[in-house]
Amino acid sequence: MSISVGYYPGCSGSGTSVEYDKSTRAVCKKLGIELTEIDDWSCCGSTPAHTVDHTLSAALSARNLVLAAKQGQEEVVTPCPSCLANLRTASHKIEDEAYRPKVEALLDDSCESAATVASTLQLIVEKVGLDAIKKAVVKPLKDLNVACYYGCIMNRPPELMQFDDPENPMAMDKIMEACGATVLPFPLKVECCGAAAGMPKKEIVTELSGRLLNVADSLNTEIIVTACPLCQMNLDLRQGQVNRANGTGYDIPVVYFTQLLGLALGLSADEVGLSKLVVDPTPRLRFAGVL
Amino acid sequence: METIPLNSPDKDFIREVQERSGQNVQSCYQCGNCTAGCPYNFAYDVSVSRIMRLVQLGQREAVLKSHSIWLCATCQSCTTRCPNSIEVAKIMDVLRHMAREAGYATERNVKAFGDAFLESVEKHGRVYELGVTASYVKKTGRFWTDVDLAPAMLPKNKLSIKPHEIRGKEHVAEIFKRYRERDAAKENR
Amino acid sequence: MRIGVFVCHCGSNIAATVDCPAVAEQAKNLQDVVFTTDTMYTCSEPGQNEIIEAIKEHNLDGVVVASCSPRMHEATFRRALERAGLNRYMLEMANIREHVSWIGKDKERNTVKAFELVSIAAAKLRNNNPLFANKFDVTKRVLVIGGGVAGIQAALDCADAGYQVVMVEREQSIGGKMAKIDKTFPTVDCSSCILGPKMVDVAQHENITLYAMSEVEKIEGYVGNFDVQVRKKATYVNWDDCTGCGACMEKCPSKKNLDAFNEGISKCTAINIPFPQAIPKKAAINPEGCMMLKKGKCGVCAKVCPTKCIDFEQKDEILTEKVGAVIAATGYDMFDHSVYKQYGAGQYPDVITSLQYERLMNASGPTGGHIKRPSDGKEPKKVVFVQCVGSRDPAVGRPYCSGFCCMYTAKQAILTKDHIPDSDSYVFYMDIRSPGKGYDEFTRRAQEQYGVQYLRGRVSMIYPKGDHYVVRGADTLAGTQVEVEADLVVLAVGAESAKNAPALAEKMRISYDSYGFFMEAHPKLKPVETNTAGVYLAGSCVGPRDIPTSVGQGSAAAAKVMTLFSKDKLESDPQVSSVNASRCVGCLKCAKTCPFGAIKEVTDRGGNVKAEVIETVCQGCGICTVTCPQGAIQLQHFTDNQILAEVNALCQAQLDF
Amino acid sequence: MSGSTGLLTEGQDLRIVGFLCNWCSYGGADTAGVARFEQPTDLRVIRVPCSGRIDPLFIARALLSGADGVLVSGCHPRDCHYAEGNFYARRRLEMLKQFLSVTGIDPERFHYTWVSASEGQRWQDVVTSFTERIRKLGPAPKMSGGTGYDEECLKEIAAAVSLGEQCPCHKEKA
Repeated sequence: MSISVGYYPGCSGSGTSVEYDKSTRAVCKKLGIELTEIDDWSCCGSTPAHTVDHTLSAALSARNLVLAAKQGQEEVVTPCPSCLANLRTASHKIEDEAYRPKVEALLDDSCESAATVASTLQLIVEKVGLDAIKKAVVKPLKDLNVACYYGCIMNRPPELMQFDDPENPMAMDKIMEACGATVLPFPLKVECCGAAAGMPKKEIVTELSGRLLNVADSLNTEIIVTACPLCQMNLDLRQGQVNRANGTGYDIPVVYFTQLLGLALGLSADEVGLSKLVVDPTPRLRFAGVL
Repeated sequence: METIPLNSPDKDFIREVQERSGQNVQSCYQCGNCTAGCPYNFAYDVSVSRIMRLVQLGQREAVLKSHSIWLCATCQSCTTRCPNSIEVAKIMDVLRHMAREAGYATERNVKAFGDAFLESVEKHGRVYELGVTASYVKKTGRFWTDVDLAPAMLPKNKLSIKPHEIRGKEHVAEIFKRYRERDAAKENR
Repeated sequence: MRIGVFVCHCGSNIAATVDCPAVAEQAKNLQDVVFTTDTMYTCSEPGQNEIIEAIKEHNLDGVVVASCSPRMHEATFRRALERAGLNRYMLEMANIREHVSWIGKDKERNTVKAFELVSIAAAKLRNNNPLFANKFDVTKRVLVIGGGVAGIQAALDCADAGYQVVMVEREQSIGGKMAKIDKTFPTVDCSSCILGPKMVDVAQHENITLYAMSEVEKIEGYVGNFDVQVRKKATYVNWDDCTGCGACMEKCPSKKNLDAFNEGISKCTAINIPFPQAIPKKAAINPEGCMMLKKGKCGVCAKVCPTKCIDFEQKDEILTEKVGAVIAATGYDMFDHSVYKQYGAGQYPDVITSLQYERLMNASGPTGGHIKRPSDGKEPKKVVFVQCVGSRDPAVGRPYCSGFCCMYTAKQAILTKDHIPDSDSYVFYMDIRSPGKGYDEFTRRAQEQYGVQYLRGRVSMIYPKGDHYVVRGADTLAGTQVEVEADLVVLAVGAESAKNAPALAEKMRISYDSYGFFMEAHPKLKPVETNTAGVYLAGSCVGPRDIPTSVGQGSAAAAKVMTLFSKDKLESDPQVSSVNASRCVGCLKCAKTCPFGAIKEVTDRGGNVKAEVIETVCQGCGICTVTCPQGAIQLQHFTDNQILAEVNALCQAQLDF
Repeated sequence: MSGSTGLLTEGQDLRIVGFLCNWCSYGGADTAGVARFEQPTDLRVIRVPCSGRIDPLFIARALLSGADGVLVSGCHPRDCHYAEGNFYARRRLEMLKQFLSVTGIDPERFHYTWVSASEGQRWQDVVTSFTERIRKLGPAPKMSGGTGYDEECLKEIAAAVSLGEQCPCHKEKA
């Protein structure tokens, strides 16, 4: 099987979530997916852009979809749900003939042909498929209790995202099961972690991420699996802040699903960038025999 | 508490919110589901269902001066669970736009972070995370905000010291320029 | 011909947006129109008298009334014509209210449209002929579909009036939802104590034939003469001999079947009697759980049965019944809350439905009336009730209010306190809807005397944490979010139309709405009648109804049937097809297309094959008229000439402009 | 018919003829009226007992003698008051739609649909969108001469309609 799509890594992929980018590329290669990075891609505008103006946000995102189409890509995937939400919203807006001229005016370019967008998670679940993953697993994640945390915008709003269930998404759960892990019924799969409030309003993140860690801990979660750079950062990098703010002592590793999937597929700890994580997952992974 | 004069609702305000969001605010029957599911409610001064009510009543000032509209992170819980399928998060977004235009920014830090972020995009084409932090600190003077993260962060070598400059950064900058010109033109009209 | 035109103002309903005097004035120019006027309320007594007087004074032989929909008042004005000595079919109506004044605001356009509708009506009227009804016999037996409280009431009333009743019940026992309920609001009296005797009456009444575990397969015929096929489903028990002793249930080794009567919160044996007061009290085998039927091994029940009534070879049986009227009382089903993933999608053991909770509270239920959590059998101390689950929620396709949930929730909260005095109850509601007699006082009592905490707001999410559930909702009166840790959550699930209700409606040839509820003939004035003569409705098959309303409607439907049966002969509608034998070539295409078998083949004196309409069987659809290549068979009152006259009046009018 | 009503000064309505079955669609139109669902005024309704009573010739006659559009509506398939009248209607009307262009009439001027007695909202949508469509097409071109319709074409339509069970639509009934 050979799948070839355009790739939009997103800004955090070369910064705070460099391990997500790295493991995503490695896993895709292993699964026979050819990712072609959009040449000269730019920022989607993220949350700040759409809180300022919807057309500005659409134009910043649309630039990349138009660029991808010019480079011969019909479909683009991105690992980051925030980029995904912005790119999909833009895609929606430029399909609307009444709205498109507004975007084109800012872009100073035609949006007639633009690539479509999906998440790498969707690509892996739908195009590669769980059976193929099961077959490709060489190091099953036996004896590992994981909780999958999707974050608030991977599947919402459902009309826009058109993927998985908005209240009880199962894509990562199924991938982790296919890798042999024990997936815990984590009830706060789509509750918000505090998103980008970390810098301007830290107390929001310590409260919301605190709730997530609290419930994960009550289920005896060994590793939290995520698909979002911002969620991962809030739960991992800010876990210390959460503990200090709430007087807790959580020590739960928070990894990207691509990292665990990569390990199960036989990639090395280095190839999936394990060392970039703040809460070190290696003791648990060693104990479970994955490393 | 203030008495809301019902004889003089700001109908233009109601209409503007509806037009810009594409949502019919009158279909809200105040069940409170948005408030019930809002993760940010604890930090709000006005709960989201009350924001919806105040919009229905045409209370422009009370809405645009609320802190809540700045604290909403567009997590879409409200939109996803609204029994009347109102895109509440989109309305919150629109209210933020209107507050910005009207010169209200009750959450200075949130606005400063957004501004710093977009300035970085405008300048480099992509976000330069260290640059955003520096610019945000400069705008707010909150140097100590995340200093406790440094010991965990720095050894991981994640933040690049230099921005990623893209070839098309001029194009990105022009998008911003045309956006500002468009808005200026609208105001002059 | 001499035609009179009466333009109704309907108060301001029509006159506000139609210039009625102008319409009347213009109508004077129409061919054969000799008298026109506009009146305030044509349907009122003076209005009708005006028509009668005008007929006499101006020697009219046809009348056009421009007013509301003919579906509303055609019968009224036809009677007026008859009082004036005219044939009732010499009336035509122009619907200038529902089709004009109520749907457009432009008075000028409305006035033109109203006038044109009048001219269409006049053009048709000029082609009308007097028609006369025939008489036919009535079978004075009634079919009652559904044995819930509405059906039971209807059946008993008809039976007591001396008519034969055939009752068909889908489940193993009659009793419906009411049989599952513990207590009723607002009197808190025992449901089975008040329903039980009525169920026994059904079983014992000499005029009632009860088919339980049966469904209506097919209904043919027409008012007074319906042919009904009933499918009696295989129970694998010969009910003539079964005494309901229950010996089979004691010995059946297959004990892990979902107990449908207990709403799935307990298990039962494969051969089962659903509850002690069941009517009929007969055992039936669930083929999905029976080892003998599945694998051919076991047969314990057959060995222990003292009357030897087990029959593993039993098959479904089709019975036929002749009846003159049908009462549909098929009730409702509970909304399936598994679409609410944020409430656990039915996967959390202690998040249960209100009907499951009834079974938990019921002394004849699986816990003997002790409220225990399904997960661990512990007594819950904090119970949260969530209202409007599947009601008033357009996002799940249920925008309507189910009507009775507010009341049963208040009742359940009160009973919870009675059962567990040291418990706390919380009710999340949107609005308290309690407009019945003593109803609002009851909900106040729940709050004031029983200390039930009412919270105005929806619940966004329920999730398990440790051994309890976090319920996160809103209290919009406090203006903020609230959270309760609950031991048990009861979802007040709404009502939806009974499974397969649309299919049954199609068999009865009645209409149903987009939710599958049956349509009444008029929502205000004909609440238990349908548009199909001889078919009546009772209870929640029309929409959510509480017990007193269902019982009232059961009696109302029975009264309608008794009115129908009070006549020995019924008048047939003369708007039926009629064959012009001289044009008929005997191809009999009409007979092939007729859905009712109303056309028979005859041979005339010359030995030629001709079609002939059986007038009492013809329902007046007119399919044959379109099919006939010769135009020989014409539906009376809707002939080709009449309809074409309308088309011409409308289209050629424009050529004249 | 006598001449002008003299009531309308300008912006005359288009001529749209509706054939509605008594039990479902006429009821649906009534429901829309009771609910005050505002609609364009161009439509005039002719009530028939069943959509199965509608002879395609009625529609052809209307279109050939000056109607700008014809709208037919009956009960939803399987929900016919007369059990199967609308199945016959569907076959005949679909056939008519295919053959209208032969007569030189734009088939867009004819539309058939299903509206139940409870669907007032749907009726409003149907009337509004069909009227919009006809307004876009504009008034029908005037037929010249005689009765205004072409006897030959009508015969062709009649022949097609009488295909009966050979017609592919007929199978749907089963």
